[in-house]
Amino acid sequence: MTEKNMVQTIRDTLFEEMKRDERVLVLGEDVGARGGVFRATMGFVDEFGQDRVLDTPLDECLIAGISIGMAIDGLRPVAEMQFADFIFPAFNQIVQEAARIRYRSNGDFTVPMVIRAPYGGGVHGALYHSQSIEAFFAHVPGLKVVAPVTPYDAKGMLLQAIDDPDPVIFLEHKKTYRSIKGEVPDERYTIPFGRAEIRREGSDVTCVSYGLMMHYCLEAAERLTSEGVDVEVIDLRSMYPLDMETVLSSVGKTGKAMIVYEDNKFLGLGAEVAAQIAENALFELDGPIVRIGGPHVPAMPYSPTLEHWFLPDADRIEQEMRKLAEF
Amino acid sequence: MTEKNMVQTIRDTLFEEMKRDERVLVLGEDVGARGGVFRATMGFVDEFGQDRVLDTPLDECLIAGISIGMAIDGLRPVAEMQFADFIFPAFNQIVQEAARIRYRSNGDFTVPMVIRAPYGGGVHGALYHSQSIEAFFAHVPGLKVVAPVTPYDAKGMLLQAIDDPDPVIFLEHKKTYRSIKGEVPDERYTIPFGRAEIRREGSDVTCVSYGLMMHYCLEAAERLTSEGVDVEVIDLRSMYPLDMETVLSSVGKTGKAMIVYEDNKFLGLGAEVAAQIAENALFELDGPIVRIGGPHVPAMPYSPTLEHWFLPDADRIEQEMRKLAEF
Amino acid sequence: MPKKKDQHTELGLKQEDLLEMYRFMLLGRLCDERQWGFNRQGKAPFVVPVSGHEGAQVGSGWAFERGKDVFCPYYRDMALVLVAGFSARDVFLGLFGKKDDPSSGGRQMPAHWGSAKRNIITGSSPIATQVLHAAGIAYSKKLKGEDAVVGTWFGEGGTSEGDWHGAMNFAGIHQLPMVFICENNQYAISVHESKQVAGRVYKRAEGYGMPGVEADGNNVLDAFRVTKEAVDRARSGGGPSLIELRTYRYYSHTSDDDDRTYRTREEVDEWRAKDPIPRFEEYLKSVEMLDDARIAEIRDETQAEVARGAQEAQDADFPDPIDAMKNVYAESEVAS
Amino acid sequence: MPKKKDQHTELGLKQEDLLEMYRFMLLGRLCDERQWGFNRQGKAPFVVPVSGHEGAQVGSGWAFERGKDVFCPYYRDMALVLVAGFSARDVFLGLFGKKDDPSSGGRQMPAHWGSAKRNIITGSSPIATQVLHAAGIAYSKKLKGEDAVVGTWFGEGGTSEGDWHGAMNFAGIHQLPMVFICENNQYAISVHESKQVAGRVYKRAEGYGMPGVEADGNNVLDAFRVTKEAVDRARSGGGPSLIELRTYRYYSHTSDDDDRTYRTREEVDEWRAKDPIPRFEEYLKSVEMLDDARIAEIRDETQAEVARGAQEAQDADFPDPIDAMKNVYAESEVAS
Ligand SMILES: Cc1ncc(C[n+]2csc(CCOP(=O)(O)OP(=O)(O)O)c2C)c(N)n1
Ligand SMILES: Cc1ncc(C[n+]2csc(CCOP(=O)(O)OP(=O)(O)O)c2C)c(N)n1
Ligand SMILES: [Mg+2]
Ligand SMILES: [Mg+2]
Repeated sequence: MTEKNMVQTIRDTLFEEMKRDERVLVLGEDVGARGGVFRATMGFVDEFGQDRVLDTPLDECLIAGISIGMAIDGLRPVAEMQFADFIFPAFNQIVQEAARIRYRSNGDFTVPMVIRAPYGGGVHGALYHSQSIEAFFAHVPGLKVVAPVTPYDAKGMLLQAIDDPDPVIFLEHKKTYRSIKGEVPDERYTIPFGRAEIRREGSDVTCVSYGLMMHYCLEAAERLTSEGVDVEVIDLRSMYPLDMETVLSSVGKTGKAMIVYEDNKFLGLGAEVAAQIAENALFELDGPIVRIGGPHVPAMPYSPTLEHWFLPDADRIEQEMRKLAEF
Repeated sequence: MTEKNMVQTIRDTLFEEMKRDERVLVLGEDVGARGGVFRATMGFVDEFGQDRVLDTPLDECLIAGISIGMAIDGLRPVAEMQFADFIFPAFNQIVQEAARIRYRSNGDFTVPMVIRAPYGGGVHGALYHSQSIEAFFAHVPGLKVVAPVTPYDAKGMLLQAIDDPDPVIFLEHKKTYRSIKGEVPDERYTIPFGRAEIRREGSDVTCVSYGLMMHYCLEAAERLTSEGVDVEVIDLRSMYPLDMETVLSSVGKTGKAMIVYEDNKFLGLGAEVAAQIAENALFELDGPIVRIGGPHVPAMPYSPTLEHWFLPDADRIEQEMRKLAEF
Repeated sequence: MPKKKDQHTELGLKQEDLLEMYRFMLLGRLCDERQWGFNRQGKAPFVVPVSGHEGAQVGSGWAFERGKDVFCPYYRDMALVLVAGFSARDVFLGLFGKKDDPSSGGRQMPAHWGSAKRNIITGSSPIATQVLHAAGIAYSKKLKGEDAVVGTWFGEGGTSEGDWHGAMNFAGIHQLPMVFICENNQYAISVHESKQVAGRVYKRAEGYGMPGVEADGNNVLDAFRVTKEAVDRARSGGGPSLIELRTYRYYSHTSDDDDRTYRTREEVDEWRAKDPIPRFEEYLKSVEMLDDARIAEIRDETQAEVARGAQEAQDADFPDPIDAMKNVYAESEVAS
Repeated sequence: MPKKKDQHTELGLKQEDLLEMYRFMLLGRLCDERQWGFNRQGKAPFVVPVSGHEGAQVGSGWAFERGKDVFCPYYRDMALVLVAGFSARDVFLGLFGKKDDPSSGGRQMPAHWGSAKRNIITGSSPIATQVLHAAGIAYSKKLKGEDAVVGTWFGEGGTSEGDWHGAMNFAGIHQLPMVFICENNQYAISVHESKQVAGRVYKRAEGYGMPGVEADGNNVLDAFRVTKEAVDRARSGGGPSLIELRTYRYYSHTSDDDDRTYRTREEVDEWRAKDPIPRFEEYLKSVEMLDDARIAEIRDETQAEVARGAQEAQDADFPDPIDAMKNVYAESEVAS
């Protein structure tokens, strides 16, 4: 066991895995000498050399496209999109190629690749360094999309992603990189996808979340204990596959459901969670299904006053929790 | 009034508008001499010349990117994506640029452009000529996404899209191009976005749909009259802005809601509709919210046996309507 | 007994090579004609023709080592995948979307080639995506120290996509063992080369730090020669090359197209006169490897092979609908 | 009284031009130094430096006609947008994300330039998207018969994106009135040109059917000369050009970067010795337009201008949070 923050955990996990498995290589913009703009590959090039720590040209379409070729040829590429906001030039290669190659070849070809993408707001990143992208990819059959928010999960799920025989979009919330710390076992372990984690047991309200917001939800839930409001907080961890079993059994217990996410509300992941609750647990509910999401504006503005306005925080979550509990 | 099919209506509407407004031009692959692979710009190049009927290189990123520049400079580009499935190389220009330019410039720049995209399945198009793409774009603040399914709507909404000061994704279901006919007024008229249309009044079940599936829903609803089941069928017409008022008041009347769409179910548009019903009308429901969507596979396969398996049809919709009515 | 005007000996091609190359060109042409027949009969809703490209495809394909090298073709490449190991039967299984279609088990449209055991990488409809896959595979081969060469084929329209630019750039930077082969038939569906490509395709090579050359794609030996040089250079560590093979497609783009809206019959006839198959026959006669009698025999044999393959494919089973759920993921999980 | 070694007269530049160009270069440099000061004080979380690029930007920018021509810059182009009409105050309003930031009203990060009335097209973070907007605007100008020329600026890293390829191709096909200007500082954050660009940037021009030329970006008059030729050619219907200006950035990529991980101090010092500002001062002295006394005066005036602009920007208001809802759509509708 060692205490680490998120980005250190990701770095160490990748480093160990590249030592363990020759097929693994990292590629992306500035992953080499620079060690990645968030330092996730710091020192890699000295240890593994330029060929396995590949500084690519500034072309995300290329990064995804060559990763597919490498994966088809038996390597295990772990590609970094410098910021999730810059994944869109690669959208065609990811959605039309990586996601569909197993299916379209009837299993003759597979694409075991990982795309790491630092995402999310609250870091003065403005419109193009703050975005949430999970909804775009969770909608695409053939892809898996995960977003661990504890160092323990980050290690186990990153190794799972590398082991996974299919393409995985691995989302890392930038604001958790240094702010979230935790104990990480030193030995290798994996965490299967599609299993949500109950971070806090509660009987009054089920609060489903993931990413940075999950931590805010925990904070809000803690505050409410003093008022005798007992909230169950579920960390989805994986957007696809989605663990609705855990969500539905919790809702069966509490009868109240809220979903909190940072992405804009409309057709964000919370829509699918709410829809599945409404399909499968409608008559166990004794309150409306509440969604807290980002406003319908194109990502958060730069100016401190505007950015603060944009991002849901623990106060707002707390109010909504209270309202729903009292409903 | 003239009776026309969908694609003829779109062609005539564009033709008239280009005559009326010099600023309007069409661009895309094969829109010139070939008149578009679906003949939507047949004869245009002879009337308006190569400069306003622009055959572009095979690069959707370019098509979207130059359209943005043209729109900024005062033109009214109507870009054609030859198939919706091929819009993804343009994803970055549409989502990061077109959608965000008004916002990021605080209104100093605007992008009045239309992207036409023939989409949808049932045409032996297999994985890459059958896709539904509305969910990707409806999720993006700054964009509008519409999908008319009657010739009357096609004309009024296409003119609305061209008049609209913001970028509009205009979806045309390929299977309706020649199969759906209707009366179209000869004079110019527009249909404001964000207003759903009740295609069939009913008291037992609210069936929300759009695109080709909407026609299947009407067919299924008609069949059920013999059994005394009375289904209200709502054609959303516009995915964003979304007319939940009409949906919610209908649900208030029937107490039963189902959403039918061709796109894969998970995080498809139906998820948002279901979520908003669950948020706002939960206690008016006396049945679960039912979603019928495509299976979680990467678009429909080519082989006739597989394609038929994939696409929801009137039979399956009828069964689900009956089940829900009887609930 | 090589006669005068012998070009093939200096290219290292023996009689067997030439005759096999001829057979493959013929097989491609006859499969194409047969599939159009099925289309007219309403038995094949969608057809992608190869006719006209056989010289470019067989000539360039023959320069690679089957079993070792990697093929990243595009939909036009029927004659190429025949060289790479597809049979006529395989082609028709794909045409009809049958269960045993080696490319996709009937999931993809016809002409979306792929076969792991033949080193033909699965292709899709979105244009030019395969050139980046080819670059990634070439990087992998180099990293592993294997001496395989990767070939990727595309039309001149394919050069417009960003994927092509990225692959050319990456291959040039890392001097990858690969060959970019452009089958330039001057049209992307209806769009003429002059509205598609600023400048010339082969001239773009220099800007990416690699040699670029053009050749007559309707002369199978020219196509072989320039490709062989590039493949040898790539295999010996000399890096990538770009080859532009000038050619022409005789039919419409696909069975959904009508080329009369954008090509004059005169232009088509002009190029029909440069048909790569008769031209190769002339050559084979000039070096006395073939005469008209032998040509007739070979045509009959090949025709029979096509008929057999087509019949077997027609008789083959369609996929079981329930199989449509398979191979979405390794564990074939489905959304709850 | 132009003296020996006079390069500017033949370029059609008068004394006023040279002194204004000099002022703009100095203004860019001093704004940059001031913003770093704010960053160190914790008053500006994010800074994008221009230092080193002033010669390339002012030289190329000066070749365009303000009020008529169109600028599609990228984030590095502070000195360029000063030429195009931004004031020091405007720059600092953007730095602090204030309400009156002309580019975005405080919505975008600093250095995301834009201003309709100055013909500076709004820019974003995603690299190279603006070159396609520039091509679309150039097409529009040509269609309307206006004789405006469109300039677009980008780093050598920007040439790797598909957007750049598409814009070059389209501009070449339609011979658009535009100029592509690459500020090649040899690094894209940490990635050296050798891993970014196969071959050479300016050499790619031929493959797109347009002239390409390189020049010393740290010599403002060279930068002006090659750009002016291209702008004149574009305006007179001669089509597009690609210009590669070799230069160097003196600071880290941004305030979030640390260039010591990837650049030696020796290399930085080597380029510091080629600083475009002292070099231009030398020239202006050689033609007796400046002497050290006058230089000191101009520096003081410019320093004062920067201080004034910075102060006014600091005192300015932040946007009202509720304004964050505005300008999503024309009608500013919001999801229900
Ligand atoms: C990304 C994308 N855009 C558009 C299409 C539609 N399309 C299919 S083939 C084709 C023309 C390709 O021409 P070329 O590359 O020259 O190859 P050729 O058919 O001439 O052999 C087009 C536009 C597509 N398949 N993919
Ligand atoms: C699409 C995209 N990918 C990655 C980035 C992150 N990024 C910002 S600047 C930059 C380097 C740009 O280098 P260059 O184009 O040479 O311009 P320079 O900064 O050297 O002036 C990178 C990789 C981005 N902004 N957009
Ligand atoms: Mg072609
Ligand atoms: Mg640079």
